[in-house]
Amino acid sequence: MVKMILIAIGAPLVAFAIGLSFMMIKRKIVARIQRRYGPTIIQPIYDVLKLLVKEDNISHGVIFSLGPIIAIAGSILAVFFIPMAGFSMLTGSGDLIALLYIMAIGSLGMALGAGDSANPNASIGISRALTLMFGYDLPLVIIVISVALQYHTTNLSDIVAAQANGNWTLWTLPLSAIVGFVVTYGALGEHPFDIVTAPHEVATGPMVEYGGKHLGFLMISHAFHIYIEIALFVDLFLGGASNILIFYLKMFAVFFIMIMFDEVLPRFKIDDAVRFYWKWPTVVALISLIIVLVK
Amino acid sequence: MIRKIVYSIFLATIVLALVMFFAAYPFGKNKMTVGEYYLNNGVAQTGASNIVTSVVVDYRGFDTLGEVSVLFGAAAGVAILFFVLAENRRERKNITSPNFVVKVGSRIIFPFILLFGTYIFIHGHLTPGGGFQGGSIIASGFLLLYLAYPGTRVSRKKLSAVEGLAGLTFVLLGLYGLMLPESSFLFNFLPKGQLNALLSAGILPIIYIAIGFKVAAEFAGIVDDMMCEVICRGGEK
Amino acid sequence: MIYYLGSFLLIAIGLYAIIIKKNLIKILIGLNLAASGVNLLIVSIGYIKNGTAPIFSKIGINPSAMVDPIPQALTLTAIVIDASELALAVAFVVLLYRHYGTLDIKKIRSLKW
Amino acid sequence: MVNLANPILLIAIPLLFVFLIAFSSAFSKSIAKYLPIFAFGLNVVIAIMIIPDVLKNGLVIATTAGFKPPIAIDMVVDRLSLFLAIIASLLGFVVSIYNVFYIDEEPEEKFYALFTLLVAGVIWMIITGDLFNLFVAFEVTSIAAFGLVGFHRDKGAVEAGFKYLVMGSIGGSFLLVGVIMLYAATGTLNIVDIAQKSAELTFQQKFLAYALIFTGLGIEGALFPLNAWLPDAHPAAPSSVSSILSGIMTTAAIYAIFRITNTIFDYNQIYFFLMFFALLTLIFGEVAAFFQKDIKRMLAYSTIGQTGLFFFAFTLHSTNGLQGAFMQIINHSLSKSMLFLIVGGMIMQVGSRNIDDFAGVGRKMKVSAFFLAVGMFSLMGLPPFFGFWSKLKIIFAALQQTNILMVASVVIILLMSVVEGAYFFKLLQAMFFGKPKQDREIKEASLGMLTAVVVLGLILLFVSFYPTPIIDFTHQAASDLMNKNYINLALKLGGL
Amino acid sequence: MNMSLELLLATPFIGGLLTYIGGKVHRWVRNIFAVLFSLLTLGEMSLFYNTTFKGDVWGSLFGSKLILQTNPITWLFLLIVTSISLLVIVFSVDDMKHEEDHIVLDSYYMQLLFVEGAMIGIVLAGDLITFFMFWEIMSWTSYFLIVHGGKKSMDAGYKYIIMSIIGAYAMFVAIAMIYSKAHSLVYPDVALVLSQSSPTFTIWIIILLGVGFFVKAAVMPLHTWLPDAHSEAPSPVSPLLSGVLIKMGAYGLFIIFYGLMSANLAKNIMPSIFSTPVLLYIVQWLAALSIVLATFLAIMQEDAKRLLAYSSISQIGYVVLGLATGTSLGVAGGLFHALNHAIFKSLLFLAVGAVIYRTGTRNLSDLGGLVKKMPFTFVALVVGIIALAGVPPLNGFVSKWMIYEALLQKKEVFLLIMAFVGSTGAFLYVYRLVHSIFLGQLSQKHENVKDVPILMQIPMWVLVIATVIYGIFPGLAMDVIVKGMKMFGFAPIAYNLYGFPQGSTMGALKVINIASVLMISFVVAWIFFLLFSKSRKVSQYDNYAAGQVVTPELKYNYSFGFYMSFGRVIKPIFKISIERIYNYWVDAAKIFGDYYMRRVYTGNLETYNSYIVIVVTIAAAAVLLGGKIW
Repeated sequence: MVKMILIAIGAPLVAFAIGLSFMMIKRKIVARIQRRYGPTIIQPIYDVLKLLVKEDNISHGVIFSLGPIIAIAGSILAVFFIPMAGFSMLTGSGDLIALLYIMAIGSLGMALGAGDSANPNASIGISRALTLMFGYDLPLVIIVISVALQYHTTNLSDIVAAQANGNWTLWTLPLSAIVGFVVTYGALGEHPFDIVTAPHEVATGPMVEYGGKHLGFLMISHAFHIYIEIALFVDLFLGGASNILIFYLKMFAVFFIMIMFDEVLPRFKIDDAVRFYWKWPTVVALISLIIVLVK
Repeated sequence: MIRKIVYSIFLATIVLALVMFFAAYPFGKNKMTVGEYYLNNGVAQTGASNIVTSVVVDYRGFDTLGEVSVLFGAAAGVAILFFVLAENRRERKNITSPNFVVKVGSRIIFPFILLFGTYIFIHGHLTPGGGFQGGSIIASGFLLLYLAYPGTRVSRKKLSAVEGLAGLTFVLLGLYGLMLPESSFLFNFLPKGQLNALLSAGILPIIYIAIGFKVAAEFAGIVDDMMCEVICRGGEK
Repeated sequence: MIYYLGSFLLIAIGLYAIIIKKNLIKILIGLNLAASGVNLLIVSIGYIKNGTAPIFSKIGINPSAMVDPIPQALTLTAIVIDASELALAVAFVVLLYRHYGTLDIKKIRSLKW
Repeated sequence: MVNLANPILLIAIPLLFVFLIAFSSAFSKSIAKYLPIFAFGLNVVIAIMIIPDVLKNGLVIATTAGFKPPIAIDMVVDRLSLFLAIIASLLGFVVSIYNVFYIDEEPEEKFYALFTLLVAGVIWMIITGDLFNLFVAFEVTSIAAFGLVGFHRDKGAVEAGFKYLVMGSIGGSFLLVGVIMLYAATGTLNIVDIAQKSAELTFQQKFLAYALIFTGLGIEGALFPLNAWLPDAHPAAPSSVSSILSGIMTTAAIYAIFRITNTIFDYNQIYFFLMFFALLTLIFGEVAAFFQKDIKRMLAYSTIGQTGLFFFAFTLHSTNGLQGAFMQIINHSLSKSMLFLIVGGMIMQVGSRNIDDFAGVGRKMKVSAFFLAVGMFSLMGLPPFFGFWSKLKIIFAALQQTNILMVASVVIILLMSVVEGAYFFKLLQAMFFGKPKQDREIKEASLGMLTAVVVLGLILLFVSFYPTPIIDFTHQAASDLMNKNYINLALKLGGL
Repeated sequence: MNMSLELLLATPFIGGLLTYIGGKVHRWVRNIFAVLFSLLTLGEMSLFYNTTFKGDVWGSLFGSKLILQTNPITWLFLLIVTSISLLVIVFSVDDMKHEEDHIVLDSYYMQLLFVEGAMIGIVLAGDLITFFMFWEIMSWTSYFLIVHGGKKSMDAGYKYIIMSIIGAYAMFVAIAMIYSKAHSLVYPDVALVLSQSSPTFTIWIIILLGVGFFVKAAVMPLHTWLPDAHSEAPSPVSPLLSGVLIKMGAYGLFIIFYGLMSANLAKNIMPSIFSTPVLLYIVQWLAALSIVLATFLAIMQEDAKRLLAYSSISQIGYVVLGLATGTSLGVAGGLFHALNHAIFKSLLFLAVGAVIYRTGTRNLSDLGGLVKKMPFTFVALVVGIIALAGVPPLNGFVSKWMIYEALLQKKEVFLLIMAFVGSTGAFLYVYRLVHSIFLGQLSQKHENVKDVPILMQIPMWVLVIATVIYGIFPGLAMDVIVKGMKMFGFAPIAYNLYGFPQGSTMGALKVINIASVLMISFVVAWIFFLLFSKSRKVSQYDNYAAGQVVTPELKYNYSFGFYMSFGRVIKPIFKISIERIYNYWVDAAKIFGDYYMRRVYTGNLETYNSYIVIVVTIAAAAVLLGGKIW
């Protein structure tokens, strides 16, 4: 019982910590790649704290304020359904398929809030975000199905367990893993799929009207988001981990490689992004799926 | 031209087929069944010496009722088609002046025509002829009258009454048969009388007389309508 | 036999007139020709070689020498029907002429499809 | 005492009234209006009184002139002809009521006389047992119809009347030739007697006679391609007449074909041959109806289509098919005459026959429009109306013979039903939900006209919701026809 | 008890008539009658919970008995029919007030009740005649409901009724074919005949019946009537159409697949793909295509009801997809989705109807910002779209999840992918809906809009509650479904009140956990949120606009062509329009027909006469040729 409560409180915190640490590392690494010095490593924490304690917060209405809250609530919910370092948590209450939907709750909640701002930039951003989501969802679904078929289960804990002893999905289904990696870019809105927030065009898109504690919450939610996407990738393809350190290392490895590609890529137009996802990743994922089926 | 040839061929085909059919029933060969019955029993059963009349009025009297109705329908139809509203009707007058010979001759002949027609339908059960023939003859008398005197008026009401009454006579005579024990329409309930006498053959002469009146009235009506179409259609074109 | 053929020819000629001729009056003539042909056919059917009219004008006439009375009765009916139809048809033609100003059948086609 | 349950009265009484109308018109014009009502009221009563006899014996024969059938003309009523006679009398009665309020054009007395004659002729065609008498009845009906079609005397009416007259006369001649050929072959004119005596003739010998009779009756019975007069004549006639023409006259001619085919020419090849006529009639009728702009013309084409349908059911040559045909006849007669009556009332109000002008009429003439919808639904065969039961029966019967031809026919029938639905719904939609075009004041039809409509409508609704007696009755009628009970019973009862 | 099936069937019809008569007295009499009778029907229906009657004979026709029956599956559909009808009638009371013509309104309520009765008849039917009869009654009564909506709705209704008739006649042929073999149309007899006939016969029967059901269920490519009909119908009628009427097609499919064909029959008479009989597999593909294509179409709509209508096509695709899987889980999912879709789609249509009621438009780009004016409607709509999008913990999720699991188990991965894609696409259009109507800029002309009257709110609340309850406690519905499916020979599936333990499914689901954790995290986040300083509410025009001054006159909201860029991606797909193909053929047929009419009925008497002569000539030629012409 106590353990349960501990997990219930601890898991989101750990997830937040991991996500935040990635945010910190990212800025530093990006700066180095761009031959800048970059901000101090704890700059994101400063940012979040500054935003949260701001005295003057602007709201466009109840729904506007609810947006960040639902975003965080949805993210926390998703955290519980992804096995973290040996803890299976709530995977018995919702499997991989459910998780795909649960992961959307946060984004949709935020979209709801952003839409209430009546700012066209926000609306355009949401339009793009949803379109992009539709884009990467197709390959994502295919690889998720491939993995589920590979292990004859949709229970994420079982999938992780089946990859014990280094028998990772990465080795058995390398094509799926590659696609999964590409999909993660889109899911995180990293280059080349950052047209959603594209600050130069739509002034950070959905977040354009957010400021103060609202924006702080959104940043927290983003930290969760990074954790969720990468943890899912690790669980699906890198065999999860039995302790938190290895789990972190695996996630870091994935994230590091992502950033390395990330900053050197240009930005896709939104329709090109969808076309891209529906072309090569989908084809490759289908090939992988057929391989699983034939096996 | 092609059309004409094609249809000629078509009609030839029909004729050929008819010929093929009637080849099995050559002309002039006896093939009566019911007819023979009539010839053998007609006199006894109807009392009319003219078997055709007994067939027309008695055995197949129902056909005749239909025939009368058809004629009535045609007369009514013509009346409908040539109907002119009273206010549009022009006064009848002699629009042409026929030859003097016609005028005088018709005056002389008219009564004889009537008489002859009457004779024809009264003796319908005895000699060739009957109600239709007699009626038509009488109507031709009216036609003559119209030719000679285009302004002649025949009272349509009276014509209508006559044809109605004649028709009623026919149907009522028929219906009376239903009240008899035989319960049969057009049953010949009157005494048959002596063969070849004027007062014989039961209801046959009565019906033929009725038919005669009716036909005469109807044809006269048709003629009148057609005259009217020429004469009394007024300002309307 | 000639009566049969004559009646068939009358029917055929009548039908030919009905189909080919354009004039309303001619069509009516065709109709009447065909009807006459039919009547002739009916009477011919009833004929028996050397038969007499089916009238017992004197007692003791042999019925077997008489022609069939039924076709004659039928003809009587048919003739009257034809006459009635003709009367009506003529009335129609008069009215048609008044409405259309022509007797050409090809021009009288305001009702179609 | 007089036995009132005598089929001959069904003809004699209307004829009596025909002449009575002619007679009375010499004295008073207004009496003529009401006489047809009495005539057909009596007819309905008599027809109903005949029912027990027919149910008991299966057949009632009435002689004329006191002689047995082959000698004299007889009237034969079996189940089939009885129900048609009842329908005809009923329609005559109802439409007579309607006429009183509908006809306002001179010469009225002629109209009433001809109208009564028309219905009398129709009944005559239905119950006669003699082939030449059938021809006479045919001519009575035709002549009356010619005059009535031309009743309005306008351009269209005259043209339609003339076309009808010419075609009808040709048909009459052909019919007569056919009858005479049979007479030449058998020496008798009674249908049953001919059936007996022509049994030894080969099919090929009889076929030409049959073809001529079929052509003659087919012209009146609206079979393609002999039906070209119908779409002209039905709309041109006054609506009450159209109602009789569409509702029962074509049906009576088809009935005559049924009867003659079944008794005298009962060969399988013929049915096969007839099926093509039926299907062509169906297709051309329904498709043509779809393109019509004139509401009455549309209904007239629809009559052709319906005729094709029940004629098709007849050509199936099975008890079920015949039952379907009879049910469809009941459905069509009631619905189509009701539709013509309603449309007549609407045309009076709208002042046009163009479908586009009927937009929004349904909202003004509610009762009329309601029954119009009922009638159309029944014709389309939508449940729970009677048309559904009949269409069900026909399709069932058709598919009992599982060959590709039947399936194709069924597909055609159903496709044509779709077409039918298309034009009926188009009209209904405009009528109920369209925006009225002109400002013309549209009132409900007069009470008398509505009475006629409502009577027919209620009968239709009644048989729709309680079809069992009709189904049983038609089943009996159909099996009578299939078993040749007409001949058998006539021989037994008539003592031929 | 035996009588009451007939009573249940008769109640709406009698009620309809009484309602019509009541309308002559007073409009409130009419309204109360309508509500009372639908309530009565619902009450009678509830008596049959968990009961089974086979064969309550109510008549006979042409030697076939007419039978009413009930079992849990029919109860499920009865529940859909009666409850949604009741809510729709309640909703109509206020919504249809604007119609001045009394007769129109009286007949409107009558038709509503008639449609309800017809649908009850379809569900209760125990033989194909009864089924078909009520099927047709449903078609034409619902047609009258559709055309109540004005000028445009007439074309829509016309298309609807014509397609319905075509579909119905396809069924008709099948029924007649069965009858000619069996002479009885009671379901068990039909099943017997199908199992004993040749495979070709059976397959034809299934295809013909299927076409009829596909039209009504609006499965592509027979869907073209639906977008027009559902969007042009009056607001209260749309939920009835989308929520209930198209489910009748699904019910029909269930009956032919599992009621008329015994479980192994389909497998025996045709080859299988992915252990699905070919025919069912094709059905699955059609359903999957419906899901994806209709989703794409829905994304591109500018009209709220049209959007929902396309979404209906897509969602009914899930139902059909589930029903066609043939496994317990899939069929249960399909049935459950039918129920769920009825609930949430009715909710959505009612909510949109409420918006139309207040604003008078359903054009998405004319609306916006209504959340401040119509909060209740907003909540209802949001709940509806969440359920529609299949996001946990609401009901749409559970049934979709079951269908996915079933497909995954059968390894029908391509179908599964399409189903998923449709679901993600649903995010797009549902967001579009809520965004364009309720979020964003409130236009000036809607300043005075109020929330809808209480009578219109009640149905929405009921549906909101149902959405939540069936979402969190799917076991409630599964009780009925699993029990009913047992009667059709399905293996039971493991379930509990809150979801599905891992066993018969590849994963486990416990919706209450998802819901509670979500609630807890929400509350925690909210509390956390409140800890920080309060926010200040600003006007909607207080916006970042890159220096532009935003004034009320400016149409500032981004709502027209919301997914235009996405539209460019899927443009190639829309080059093919099924409707255009249909129209092409209809036009061709019209021209063809007209062409021949003009050549046959020329108006020339000569021609007509020659027809007569030709007929006689043919006969004469036949005689001359010795009868060799045939």
